[in-house]
Amino acid sequence: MRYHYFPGCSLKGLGRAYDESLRPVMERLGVELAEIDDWNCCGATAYMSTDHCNACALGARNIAIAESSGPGDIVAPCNACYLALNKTRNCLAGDSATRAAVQKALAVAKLTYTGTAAVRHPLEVLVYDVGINVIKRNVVRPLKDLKIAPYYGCQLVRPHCSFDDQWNPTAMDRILTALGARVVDFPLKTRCCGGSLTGTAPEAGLRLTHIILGEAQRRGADLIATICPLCQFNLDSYHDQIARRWGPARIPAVYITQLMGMAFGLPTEQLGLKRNFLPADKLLAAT
Amino acid sequence: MSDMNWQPRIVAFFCSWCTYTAADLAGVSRFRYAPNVRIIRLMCSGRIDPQFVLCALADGADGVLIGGCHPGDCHYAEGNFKTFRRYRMILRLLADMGVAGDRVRLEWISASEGERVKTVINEMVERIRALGPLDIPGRFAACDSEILESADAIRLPQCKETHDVVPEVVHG
Amino acid sequence: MDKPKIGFYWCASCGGCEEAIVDLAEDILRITAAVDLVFWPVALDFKKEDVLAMPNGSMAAVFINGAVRTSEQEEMASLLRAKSQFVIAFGACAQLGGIPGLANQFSRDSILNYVYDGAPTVVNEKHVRPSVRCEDNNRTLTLPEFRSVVRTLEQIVHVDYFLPGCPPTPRLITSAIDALLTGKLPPPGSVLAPDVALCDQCPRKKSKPEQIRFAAFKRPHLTSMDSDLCFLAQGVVCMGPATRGGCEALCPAANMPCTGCFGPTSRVHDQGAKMLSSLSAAVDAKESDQVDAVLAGIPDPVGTFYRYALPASLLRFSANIGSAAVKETL
Amino acid sequence: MELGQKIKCEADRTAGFGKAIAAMPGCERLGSCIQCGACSGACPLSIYMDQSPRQVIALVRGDFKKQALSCNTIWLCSSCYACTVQCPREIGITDIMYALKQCAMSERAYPAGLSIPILARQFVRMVVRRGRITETRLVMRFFLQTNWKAAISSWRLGLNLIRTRRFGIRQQHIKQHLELAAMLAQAKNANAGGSP
Amino acid sequence: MSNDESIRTGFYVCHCGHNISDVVDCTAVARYASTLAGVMVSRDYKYMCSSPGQELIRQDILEHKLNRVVVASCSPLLHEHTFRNAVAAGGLNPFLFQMVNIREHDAWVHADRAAATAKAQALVSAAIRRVALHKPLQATRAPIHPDVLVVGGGIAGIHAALTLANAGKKVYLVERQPSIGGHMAQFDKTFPTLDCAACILTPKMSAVRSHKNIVLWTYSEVAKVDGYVGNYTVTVRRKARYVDENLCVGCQECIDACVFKVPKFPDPFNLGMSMQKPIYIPFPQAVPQAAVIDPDRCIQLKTGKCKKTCVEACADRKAINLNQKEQLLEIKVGSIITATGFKLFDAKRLPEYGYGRYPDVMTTIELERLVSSSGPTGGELRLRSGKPPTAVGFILCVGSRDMRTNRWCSRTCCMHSMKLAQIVRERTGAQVTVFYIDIRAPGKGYEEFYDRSLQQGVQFVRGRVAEVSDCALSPDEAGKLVIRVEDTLAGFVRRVPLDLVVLAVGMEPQADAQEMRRILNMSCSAEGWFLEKHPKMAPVSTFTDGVFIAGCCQGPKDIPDSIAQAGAAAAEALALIDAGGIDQEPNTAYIRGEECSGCKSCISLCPYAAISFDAEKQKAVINPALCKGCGTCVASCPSGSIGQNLFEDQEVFEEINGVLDYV
Ligand SMILES: Cc1cc2nc3c(=O)[nH]c(=O)nc-3n(C[C@H](O)[C@H](O)[C@H](O)COP(=O)(O)OP(=O)(O)OC[C@H]3O[C@@H](n4cnc5c(N)ncnc54)[C@H](O)[C@@H]3O)c2cc1C
Ligand SMILES: Cc1cc2nc3c(=O)[nH]c(=O)nc-3n(C[C@H](O)[C@H](O)[C@H](O)COP(=O)(O)OP(=O)(O)OC[C@H]3O[C@@H](n4cnc5c(N)ncnc54)[C@H](O)[C@@H]3O)c2cc1C
Ligand code: SF4
Ligand code: SF4
Ligand code: SF4
Ligand code: SF4
Ligand code: SF4
Ligand code: SF4
Ligand code: SF4
Ligand code: SF4
Repeated sequence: MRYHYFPGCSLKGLGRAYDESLRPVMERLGVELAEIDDWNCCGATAYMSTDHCNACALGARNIAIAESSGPGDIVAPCNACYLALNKTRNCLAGDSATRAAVQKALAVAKLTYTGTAAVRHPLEVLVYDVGINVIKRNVVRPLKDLKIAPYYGCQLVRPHCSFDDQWNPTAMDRILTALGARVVDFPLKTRCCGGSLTGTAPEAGLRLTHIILGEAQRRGADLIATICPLCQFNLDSYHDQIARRWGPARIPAVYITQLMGMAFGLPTEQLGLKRNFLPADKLLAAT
Repeated sequence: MSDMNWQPRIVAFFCSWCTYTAADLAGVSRFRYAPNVRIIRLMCSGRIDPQFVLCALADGADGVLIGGCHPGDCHYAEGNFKTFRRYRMILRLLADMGVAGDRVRLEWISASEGERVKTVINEMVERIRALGPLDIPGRFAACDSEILESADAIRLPQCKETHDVVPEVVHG
Repeated sequence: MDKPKIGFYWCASCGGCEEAIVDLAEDILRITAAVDLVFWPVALDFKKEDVLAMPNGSMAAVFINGAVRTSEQEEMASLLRAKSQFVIAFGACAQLGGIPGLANQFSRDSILNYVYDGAPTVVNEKHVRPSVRCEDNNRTLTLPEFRSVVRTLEQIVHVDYFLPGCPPTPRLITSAIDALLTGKLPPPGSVLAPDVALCDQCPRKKSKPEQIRFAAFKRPHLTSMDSDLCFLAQGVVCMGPATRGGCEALCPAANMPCTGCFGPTSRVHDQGAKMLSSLSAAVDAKESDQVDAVLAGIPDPVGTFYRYALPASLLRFSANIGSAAVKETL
Repeated sequence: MELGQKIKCEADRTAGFGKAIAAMPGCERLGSCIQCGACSGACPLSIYMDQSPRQVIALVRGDFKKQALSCNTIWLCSSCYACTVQCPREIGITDIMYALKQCAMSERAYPAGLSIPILARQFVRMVVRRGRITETRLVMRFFLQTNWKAAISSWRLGLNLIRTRRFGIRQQHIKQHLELAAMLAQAKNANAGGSP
Repeated sequence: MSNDESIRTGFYVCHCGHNISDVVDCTAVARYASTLAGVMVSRDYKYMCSSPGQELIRQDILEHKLNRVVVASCSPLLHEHTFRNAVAAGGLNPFLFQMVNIREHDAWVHADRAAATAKAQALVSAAIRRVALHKPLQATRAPIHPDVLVVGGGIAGIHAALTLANAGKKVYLVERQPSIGGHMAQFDKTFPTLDCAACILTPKMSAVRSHKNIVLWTYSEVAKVDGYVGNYTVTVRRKARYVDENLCVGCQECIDACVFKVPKFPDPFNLGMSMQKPIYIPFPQAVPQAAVIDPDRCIQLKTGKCKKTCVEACADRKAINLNQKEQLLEIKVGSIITATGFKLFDAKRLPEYGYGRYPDVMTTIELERLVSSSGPTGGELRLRSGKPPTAVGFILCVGSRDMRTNRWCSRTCCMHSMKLAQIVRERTGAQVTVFYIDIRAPGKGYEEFYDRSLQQGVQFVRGRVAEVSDCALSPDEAGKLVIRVEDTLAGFVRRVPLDLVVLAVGMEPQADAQEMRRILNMSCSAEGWFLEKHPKMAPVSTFTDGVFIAGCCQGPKDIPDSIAQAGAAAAEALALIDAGGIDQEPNTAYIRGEECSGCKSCISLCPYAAISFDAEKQKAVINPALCKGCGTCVASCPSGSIGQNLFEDQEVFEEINGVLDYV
């Protein structure tokens, strides 16, 4: 299985532990990730707030480069990138004016967008292309007795998600179960973590993060599993500020790929676990 | 016919029970669609004689739309299946005769699918617009201009003219 | 009183129709005794000048066989029209375009390219093509123009009667001539054959089942055919139901299905469309791919349904030819 | 107690505003809103919004441009799409928020002192210049421009980032950044009408 | 009409008030028509279907010796009969007429006046060419079988059956469930009067059972319908009940005696909130009062190894017959009333409301059973924890008015939620809040009912609930179900803690609606409701003559409307029966014997076996009584020897030429 890989800016910056753990886990499962040559920022929400056409052009450039470098779908691990690229595809499919404008812009770089490569999230690839059974077969150290709250974030399943339920996605639940963990029933699994606001409107952003941490704690989770660099950063980095405002809710947040790596018995150093503010490695090592 | 003023001409044959009724519903619902289609009502799509399709094209239609009830829903049990089989063969015949298959389209539209009438007609008009004029009468005329000088009387077998001659004249 | 003057002429034809006259056997003597044969290029040496010299309307009738493809044929047809009281389209080609009419699927260029270059037996290094005018040593040679499509006679000149068949049968020919001689003529424009489809006369008719469904179509040369059973009942395409009777089912009698040379009945505008309609409607399948699979048993719909009648059909010729012609004139 | 006029008059409306927003991509169904409030109920940020998302829809549809562009709602919207997937009329509320943001940005009509649009602007600038975002640099620059005190108060965060080696100081950039900039210039506001 | 008689056509174009003339230039159309061959009179008029409009036609026929008439107006499916009658009034054969649809197919679907006018002209040209070929025809009259089939024994079906039976007609009432009663049998009380549902329904159910003119077949379904108006042959499948309903007296001794000592299977009538045995009577007031055995649960029927204590208990009555087999019965009827009702929206489709996840989220129908004195708790309302509720919330429009699920308003849930809110308040004193988008209370006495709810202290919050969850953000929310909703009137979002959430699930077409539609040859709206012939003017008729619809199978409605429709459907059926016969469109096909070659190609194509082969003449012949005029054979005859009245080949060729007349 070979895919074009669109890591996105975060996986090269704050979220590099995601990148670090995703690659060996995927390799173990026989998934080849070929990084898209000279990819650019997906534009995220900021670009959509500024110029629709430019936002689409940013996404389209990445997709066009991938398409021109061979067949295969694109894997975008960051929820925001996943959404931005998929949104681009939907806009270009449905809106001929934007499509024409974007093609014209791409022509500047001698690129053309065909819309043949689908944009997919690692979760989808793991559950549907690799398969839960294969994941299960690779588990050598089950995450026994670890109670994990699966947190999907808001942008993965909305608004055009085709591979999972918009309200109650279960892909991550199924993987975690396969890893041997106990999945905590977590109704807030798709509630926004406030990620984009913690810097600009801390009161609002932090409150959303707090609600998620607090509820996970109330439901007895040891850990929160995430699949997005923004979510992980938010849930991991503001414990002190949150504690100051609303009382402590100290529960570590890790990437599901880190959990998979642990369960697969990959060397801990490879998984970027040291990059957590609130460390989870001891907890994981104990299982 | 100059390309500038050309507008697609489409003849539609709709069965009375499903598609014609759906077109009525589209009207009652005030769905706006392109004015290029002329609907002819038949009791069943099974009544559509392939001659009708060819006649429409030979008389200047740029496209033909056939509408019937969904499979299993035909008011007359299976008239639509018979139409469908004829349609598959007509497409092959037309391909061999240099007429692009997209010019003849068959759609199953039930009495409740008023909106579908609109979509199908609009799509059909756009498709024909993209294909450009078929203009078979024009082609006949253009082609026959080569014989004008030598012929003393030329009668062409378009059905436009043959239908009103006495039945004993063959062909047309 | 002078014997009525009669002429025969051939356009694009195989010669079979001329042969059919010869096939009249003893009857030909009876006919030649009753008429004056003033023009018959295939048998007697007549030139165009001889026709030009005749007063207009001086011939009683002229029988023209063959389809019309060249300017010379058009010219002769018009000339003969002027010189005779009745023009009779003789045989399938004159009436419907006939086998030569199948050329209407292809453009003039592609035909010439194949015949003068493409065919495997042809060597033509200079890629020479016939041209209408040719200068050579200060001499000018002219050739008739090869028209862009094949036409029926009726598409060139007004025709009074049609004698169908490929070729017409002796019985139909003699009765036509007798009718002419006795003046007992049907209404002008008539086809001189019964207006009921061939099955009516076919000896196999009784063996045709009432409930017929086609699970597959078979081709004559790839099947062994029962010599008594209706062809359609054997899954072999027989054009009999869509073809005017009058031939006395010659082909079925010789264990070959009817291929439609008598053309459609007067009630039908397009023989091929009608046969297509009847056969496809009775295909024994519902799903798209199954329907297609059965219909694939008829690999050449034009050649099957319009073997003799393409120029007389509603579409007349391939739209690809039309588009070229349109481009030329616009 | 200070009294302010609450009643709105015709002069407070900007004719054609609602229509123009509805013409922007994703906003087509704006007119179908039945004011049910599901969007506001679903919105995790409605606790801080001065107008609920439903009210924003009503303001836009009613051509109250000034009120729609100056509320904090559109900036607090975190693009979580919770509203969009719940709207019984399939209205692209998130896209409408985007459209309003674009409009407010191009007319600089956002509330004074609101830092979110500033971050968006810097984000865009960095993408145009470099093709990629280096988060730490973006945030530092943002704090310097808006609230340098905040930058200082975030020192712990910074230290933690350095400790966990996530503090990327090296600016990322793509090879074809000039080409990208040309592309973006070409596509700028090329879609229907630009901003209303 | 003989060839030598010259064609004299009268042409009329209708403005339809402004409906047509706003888009189509009617005067231009009339002017154009006057230039066409054979047209003697050409007029435009405001309302052609009005009496003066029809009179115009009659007058002109007499005055101008017209022998053909063409009217360009609305759809022929609507007014063809009107104008044919007007033509006949002028002394002309009514089929020497052709109608042009320039309203539904032109004015109403186009905006460009020039294009719409050109289209109208082309259509008119087609009709004028075509009508010249029309021949005088005679409609045939088919007799009507006086018996009626009613499908579905809910309140609508019951009422229709009783109305017809009281008028002396024989009625077959076919109900799928073991008892009639439909949804109404599950209710405690009914709005707006709050009278007891059982009290008003049970007498009607008994009347059905005892009526001499009604044949009641419960536990049965319609398997097949053949024929046409006045003359339907229906096959009914009677499932095996394993108890002879004529011998069973409803004593329930078998149930007590069943080897299953305690009931252990979920009881569908109580939506699984109580249990039943393999042998059961669906509910206390069931009609017929006879036991049923569920073959999937009965040990004898599953394994053949039961002591059959039920049979013993039934003793000499010998009502239990474990060898009973499914039966197929064939009946003849002249008309059919479909009253198959609705099904409820599955609340699990909206996971945000937590139905199926949180035990104290329930639907209104479940609440109906819980507050009913014959229900699983004897009418006592308790939470799953056993405690009485103190704060109850109703969420309205669940699945309704929502593009993602059902677009329509379910019409009764506002009202029945208020009904249940009042009952809950009365019984428990709990605080009750109704979360609504709009309160729809448009019936007689309904607004008053709304007012009564308000007076009783039911709270109303206008806002569509976004979410029900058990995530507590504050101590007072702990252990509660919390609703997030914008109070749209107050203008802010609220979190409301409740201990019982009731979902007012909307109505949906029955799961097998498409299948029923096929069997009965009806149409469905895009949503799946059976389609009425005209939404206003023919609300209980369908496009198939002799098939009528009543109750919720046509769309959501309450009991008063269901009964009104049932009465209307019964009246339509009666009108049909009492007319004694029905005129049939003379659009049959016929074979011109002298032209037919006897090739038999047509015979197998006829769906009604109307074509046979005359062995003596060696030609095919069509039996006009069997031909329904589809025209399939006409299109197929390879020698063009079949004609079809009203749709002759030449008529269609003319039409094709005409519509291609681009002016
Ligand atoms: C919770 C709730 C409370 C309500 N409260 C009230 C109220 O208080 N007052 C009021 O006026 N209205 C009320 N209504 C509305 C009321 O239920 C309907 O108006 C009424 O039941 C419609 O009757 P019906 O006969 O059309 O359909 P149904 O009651 O659904 O009956 C249809 C019958 O047809 C049978 N059937 C279905 N398919 C077939 C088939 N293929 N063959 C044979 N039989 C078949 C079914 O088994 C059923 O018995 C309420 C609705 C709900 C959901
Ligand atoms: C402005 C308006 C617009 C509407 N638009 C629509 C619409 O678009 N669609 C829709 O479905 N509905 C519409 N309606 C509702 C519609 O008008 C009614 O449903 C319908 O007219 C009711 O018909 P009716 O026969 O019961 O009563 P009416 O139309 O009131 O007819 C009653 C007749 O009885 C006569 N009459 C009264 N008393 C006596 C007497 N003692 N003796 C003899 N004759 C008597 C009256 O003169 C009258 O002719 C509209 C209503 C209004 C007010
Ligand atoms: S189909 Fe052919 S073989 Fe059969 S009866 Fe007709 S002519 Fe004869
Ligand atoms: S059987 Fe058919 S093909 Fe043969 S001679 Fe007769 S008409 Fe011609
Ligand atoms: S959810 Fe949709 S319909 Fe309801 S108020 Fe919001 S935008 Fe309007
Ligand atoms: S997308 Fe914006 S408005 Fe919608 S729910 Fe999320 S934050 Fe609120
Ligand atoms: S046969 Fe046995 S299981 Fe079945 S109903 Fe009778 S006693 Fe009960
Ligand atoms: S009746 Fe009331 S609750 Fe039911 S769908 Fe209509 S508005 Fe909603
Ligand atoms: S028209 Fe239809 S129903 Fe009538 S005979 Fe022909 S095939 Fe049969
Ligand atoms: S298809 Fe035509 S010719 Fe053949 S049997 Fe039928 S009516 Fe006669």
